[in-house]
Amino acid sequence: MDTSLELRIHALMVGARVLEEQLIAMTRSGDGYFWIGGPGEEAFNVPLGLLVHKGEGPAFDYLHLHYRSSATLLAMGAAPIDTLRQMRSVATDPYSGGRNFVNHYARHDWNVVPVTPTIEVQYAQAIGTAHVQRRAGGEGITIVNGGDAGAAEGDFATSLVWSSRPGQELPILIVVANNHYGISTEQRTQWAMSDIASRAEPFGIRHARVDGCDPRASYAAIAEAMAYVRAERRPFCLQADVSRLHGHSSSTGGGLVAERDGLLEYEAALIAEGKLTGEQAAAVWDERRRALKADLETVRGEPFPDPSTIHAHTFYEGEVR
Amino acid sequence: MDTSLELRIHALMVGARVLEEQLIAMTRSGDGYFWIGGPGEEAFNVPLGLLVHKGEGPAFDYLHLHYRSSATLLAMGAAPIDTLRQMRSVATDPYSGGRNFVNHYARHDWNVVPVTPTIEVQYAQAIGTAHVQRRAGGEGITIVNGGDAGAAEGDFATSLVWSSRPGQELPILIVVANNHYGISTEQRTQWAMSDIASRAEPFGIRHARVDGCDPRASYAAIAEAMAYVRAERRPFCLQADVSRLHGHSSSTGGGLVAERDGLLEYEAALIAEGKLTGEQAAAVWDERRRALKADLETVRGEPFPDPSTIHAHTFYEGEVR
Amino acid sequence: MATMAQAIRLALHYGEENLGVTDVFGEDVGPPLGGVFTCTQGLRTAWNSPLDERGIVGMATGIALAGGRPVAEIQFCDYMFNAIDLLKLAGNASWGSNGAYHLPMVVMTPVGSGIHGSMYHSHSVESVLTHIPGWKVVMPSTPLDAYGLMLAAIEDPNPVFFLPPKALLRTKGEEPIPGEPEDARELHNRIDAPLGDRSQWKPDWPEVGRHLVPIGKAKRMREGRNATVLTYGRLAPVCLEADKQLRAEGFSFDLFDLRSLVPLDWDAIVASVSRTHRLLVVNEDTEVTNFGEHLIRGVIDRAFGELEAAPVLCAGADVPGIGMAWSLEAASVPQLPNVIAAMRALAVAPAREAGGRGFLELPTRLARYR
Amino acid sequence: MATMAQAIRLALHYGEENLGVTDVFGEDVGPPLGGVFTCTQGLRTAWNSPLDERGIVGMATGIALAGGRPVAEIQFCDYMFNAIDLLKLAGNASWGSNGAYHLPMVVMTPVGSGIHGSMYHSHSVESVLTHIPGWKVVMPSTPLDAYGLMLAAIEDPNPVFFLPPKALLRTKGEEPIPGEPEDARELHNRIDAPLGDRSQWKPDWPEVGRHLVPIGKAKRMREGRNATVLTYGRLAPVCLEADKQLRAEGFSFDLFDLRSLVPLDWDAIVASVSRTHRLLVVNEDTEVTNFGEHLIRGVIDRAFGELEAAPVLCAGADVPGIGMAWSLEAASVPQLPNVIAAMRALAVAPAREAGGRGFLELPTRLARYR
Ligand SMILES: Cc1ncc(C[n+]2csc(CCOP(=O)(O)OP(=O)(O)O)c2C)c(N)n1
Ligand SMILES: Cc1ncc(C[n+]2csc(CCOP(=O)(O)OP(=O)(O)O)c2C)c(N)n1
Ligand SMILES: [Mg+2]
Ligand SMILES: [Mg+2]
Repeated sequence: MDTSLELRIHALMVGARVLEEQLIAMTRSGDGYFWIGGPGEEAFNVPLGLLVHKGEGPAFDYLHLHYRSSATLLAMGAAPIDTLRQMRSVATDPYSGGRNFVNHYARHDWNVVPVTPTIEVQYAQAIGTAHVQRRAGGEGITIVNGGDAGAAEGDFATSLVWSSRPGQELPILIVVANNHYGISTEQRTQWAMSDIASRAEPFGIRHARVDGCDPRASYAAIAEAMAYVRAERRPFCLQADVSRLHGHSSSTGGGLVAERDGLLEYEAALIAEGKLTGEQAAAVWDERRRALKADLETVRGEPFPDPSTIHAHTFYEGEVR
Repeated sequence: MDTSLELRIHALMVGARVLEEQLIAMTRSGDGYFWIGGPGEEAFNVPLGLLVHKGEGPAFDYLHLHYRSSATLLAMGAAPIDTLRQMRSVATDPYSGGRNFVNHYARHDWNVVPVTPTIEVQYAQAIGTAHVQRRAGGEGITIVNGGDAGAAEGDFATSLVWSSRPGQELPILIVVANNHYGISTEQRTQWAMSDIASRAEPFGIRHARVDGCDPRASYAAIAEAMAYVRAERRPFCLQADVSRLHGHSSSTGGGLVAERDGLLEYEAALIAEGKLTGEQAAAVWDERRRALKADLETVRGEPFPDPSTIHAHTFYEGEVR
Repeated sequence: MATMAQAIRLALHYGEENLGVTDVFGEDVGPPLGGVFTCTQGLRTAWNSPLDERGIVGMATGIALAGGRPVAEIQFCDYMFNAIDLLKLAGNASWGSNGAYHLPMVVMTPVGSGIHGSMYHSHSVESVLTHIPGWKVVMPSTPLDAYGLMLAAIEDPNPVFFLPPKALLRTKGEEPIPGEPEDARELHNRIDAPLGDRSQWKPDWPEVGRHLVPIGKAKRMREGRNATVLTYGRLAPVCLEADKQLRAEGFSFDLFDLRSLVPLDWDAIVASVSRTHRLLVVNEDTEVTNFGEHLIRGVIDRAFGELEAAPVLCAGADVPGIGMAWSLEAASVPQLPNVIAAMRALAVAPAREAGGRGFLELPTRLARYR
Repeated sequence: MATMAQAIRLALHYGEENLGVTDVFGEDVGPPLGGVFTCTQGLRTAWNSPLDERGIVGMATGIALAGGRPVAEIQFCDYMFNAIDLLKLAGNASWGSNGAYHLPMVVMTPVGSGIHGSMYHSHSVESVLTHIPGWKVVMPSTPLDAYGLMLAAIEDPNPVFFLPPKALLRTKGEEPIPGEPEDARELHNRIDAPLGDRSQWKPDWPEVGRHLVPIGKAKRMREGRNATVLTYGRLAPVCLEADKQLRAEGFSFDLFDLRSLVPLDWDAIVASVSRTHRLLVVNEDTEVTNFGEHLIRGVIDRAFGELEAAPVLCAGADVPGIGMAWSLEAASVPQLPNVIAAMRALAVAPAREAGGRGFLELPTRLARYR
């Protein structure tokens, strides 16, 4: 991995972290009610976003993400201000028009399908986009991401069963972001295994586990898994062990918790390796923080949704695609 | 296994087969509308029924059966005439009072919980009786049985997840009766693996596969699995490869299909081993057929449910247990 | 004449060839069976899924998200209750993304009683499904309507439930599908899969034509004056027969097969009630929080002043299942005698007396008609 | 005074100690959290389940089948839609086995809007749940009723849905629970889990007493003459406030908190409508196939002649979700001004004119009250 990519990953991780911190601050300043997001997953989610084949339609990758995927969106090029808009529920929120929770993305031009408010259902939906891609051929794949606890829902098994049907194998990368908790419930109290991806084994689905707090290891693991899925048109199941740095959500306080911080580790490593100075790193943080502050001011000036639009799009009103 | 047990198994298998044939005939004689049942599963289901610790309450075994379990019920001592009653939907049907399909058993005094009309849900319910038994201690276990195709529902995974929680392992025998079909759909077109019980492996759940057309092998495998579950208070997953001798149900005709017949194989073996003569075997069949004919005459004289009872038991009317 | 199952098959064939249908799938939908009701025999894009309704609904959603046009079958509507969340999510994809996504998908699932389906296999689902916003809901009662509603459902950019009544799938209609061979035997020979080995079989499709039944338009089956009767599905032909028998007694009814439950044809309904001043709703779902109660409330909202007798719901008994024994099934879902009794009772109910509170309190519970 | 969350906790404690409750479980129900709404903190039998609602309902069913007495929590009612089949099966265990089995189980799940739950986390579920035969359905609007209904639910031999409104879980009541300490701080110190490390914490339970609210009895919150108002849950206190404000204008309402949706207290409802001759139903579920429509139909069945104006439903807009922005939430579920407007409009609607068809067609759609 060359240094420019390493620095780009660092900057994106910082941008994602700062964005999440801003969102949490907004729950306290009355700029939003509820926060849920991905601080602690940047080391995995940024590489994921960078490796996506971004575009519209089956030739590009479909993303079935979860509510901790902000870093993936930013790495794909999303504007942070749009996440602030969703947080404040203003009409300009491009993902849901102020209708959905923050970090619940939906972008048609990038194949980011609506992040679902219910846990794990994306694993049952992802087989559908992958099915279209299997038939289309090419290199487009489907990526589905969710948490460890949620894999207890039957939908995780559904993704394994349907993606490994003999002769009908699906080009799908099935990710489990294992932060070892579902809200307050520890994984080790509910799961017989520590590597949930190993559930793919009896299905003959290749699987791996990666340190999701290490962006370089994550980049390599994702690249390898994706290469396999793109070329072989077969499923791959990848567990990333990640952190949940601000706890579950604003409902559980949103304060910082004592877990590994992949971003700080990575930054320290880059500095130790001489690829970044302490000042340069600080500048990256500052710049992002400043930019976001300005963004927030912009967003504060934007209107809330007009109540008279309440019925809009109940049925599709756009052009039929 | 001593010869008397072998002969008992034979007689029970014949009784179950003859019962199922009678049920199929009843769809043609206007004595019932719909048949579904277990011809081809006797070699597994009779040993299962014989090995059950039969009784009421958590000290005894709970049975979450499927609609092919007639032989298990007969082996436990059920009267064949009661199945004819359910087939004809008469008011005397002790399992559902003429309300449910044939072979949908429910017997409180034997811990046979209601057979569900939907596939696989019993796997999600069985964890509950097993949970009570885990807490109760003793030797009572839960047995859940269903088909191969149905294991694609998330409920199969639910049974694996919930029965292997660290420190909360459940005394449950999870059976998959693999007849290689779901209605018309071949297992090999939908499943990456031929041994569905191997899905238990990543959960650290012991598992095995047995020739469910061989009653002696089945008896041994069930006995071993049960001994483990009873003593260790841990789950065990067992796949039995069985036949579906009259196809899926009366909806697909109910005619005999060309598959292995474990009963005929077993009978031939017993004769070859000198444990049974051809005449003795024929007599067993005759006796069962004759008895069933008489039973059918009795049932034909019994009344259909009174329509005025339609609301009865919507809410519980009995004594609170 | 085609049966309803054949009509659906022809519609799906038309959809594959002309409307961009990419996938017709579900349990036993592909070869060799072609559906437990034969609705999908011989279709080019039909395939068998795993036995997993959540996977089926999820797969359909994903296909539609990726620009495909799926028709997913849930083998019996009774198996859909483990996937209501996924259906709700499909229904809110457009609204929730503020219009960024839309899901042109059809979920086809046979509904209702009348085939000895017993306790659990006899559900009506319209009360649950009409309560899921973002979905359209259609239910045919004739083969031609099945054909036309399926074409309309496929063309619709929204998710649509297509709900053929189980009990009518094998019945023939009175109007031909455009392009259907005149001889029913010929149709049978050309498009019904043979018994026995089917591995070499291919259907010989007739050239069927474009015929859409617009979603949202009710069909007035009979014109009459004693009351407006709203029904759909299995009970549409039952109500027709009841009307026929009651005409012999001098009554007549303005009889509607709604066909489309979401959206509703309120114009037609209100116009009729404003003429007959009486309303009967006939369906077979259980009576508590029943879609027919929505119809009654909708009429009250729009035309309460027009009602000269209490509007009546004739629906299924509020019991947890349909008994297997025919004596029980007949006692829990409306049958012809119940419908006749309800129609007659409404027709003869005295109009409310001037100035008083003298409305006849009509017994609307099914049990009371027995 | 206890909050509703504390009241539920006290009831579950009473249930564990006196009514044979064996398991209180669900996602995050056990230590350390004791429920996302704190309803299950410190309970002896509380435990954390995997994140699997089908497993939770199945587990509860199995426990009840084996003679246990479970209270299962679905964390938000919004997560229950993947398990409707299992709920239906629980509801038909007694009927389907002709009385051999019965399932004494409680499913507790917080319902409704009002906590900024956004698109999917704000569901009302009574329209779906009242349509599942074999279940009783209760919904408290005060802590004391929550206590008494939970005790009754636990004692009931049937499956019971216990549906506390999300928005009311943190509110206090006006009537104490028998045995509750007088000082709210004392109660807090004794039974609320501390912040921070809880591993050594044990609650110091007060000696609470037996207080049952019989299932099937509505509570008349206010007596009045202009109309009968039926409501429940989050909107009960809203209706109370509306009544209070309208009394200043000279109106008064016969206001009922139904508390029990299945079975219904028809006697009380019909008696009231026979006195006021007008009916308003207020709830927040979406308006198509809404449980309130069942209430209206039920009154029509029993007392149509008593109605001197069209019965009115004030309910949630028929949209696929509740908008996150408050401007949207307020536009899709009834708020105090909508309720006041509906009550006033009904009170002033002219009685139908003698002999004519002059009923006022009341606008009942929420949108029209804005
Ligand atoms: C079907 C469903 N059940 C429960 C919830 C409530 N809930 C939201 S997040 C969460 C925990 C998820 O844990 P995990 O899958 O490990 O993901 P994480 O939040 O840890 O990233 C729960 C229980 C939900 N949103 N949907
Ligand atoms: C939830 C549900 N889906 C579908 C069905 C319809 N159905 C009944 S049996 C069956 C096939 C079951 O196959 P398998 O699980 O292998 O059991 P088998 O019948 O082969 O013993 C199907 C699809 C059902 N009853 N329930
Ligand atoms: Mg987690
Ligand atoms: Mg099978």
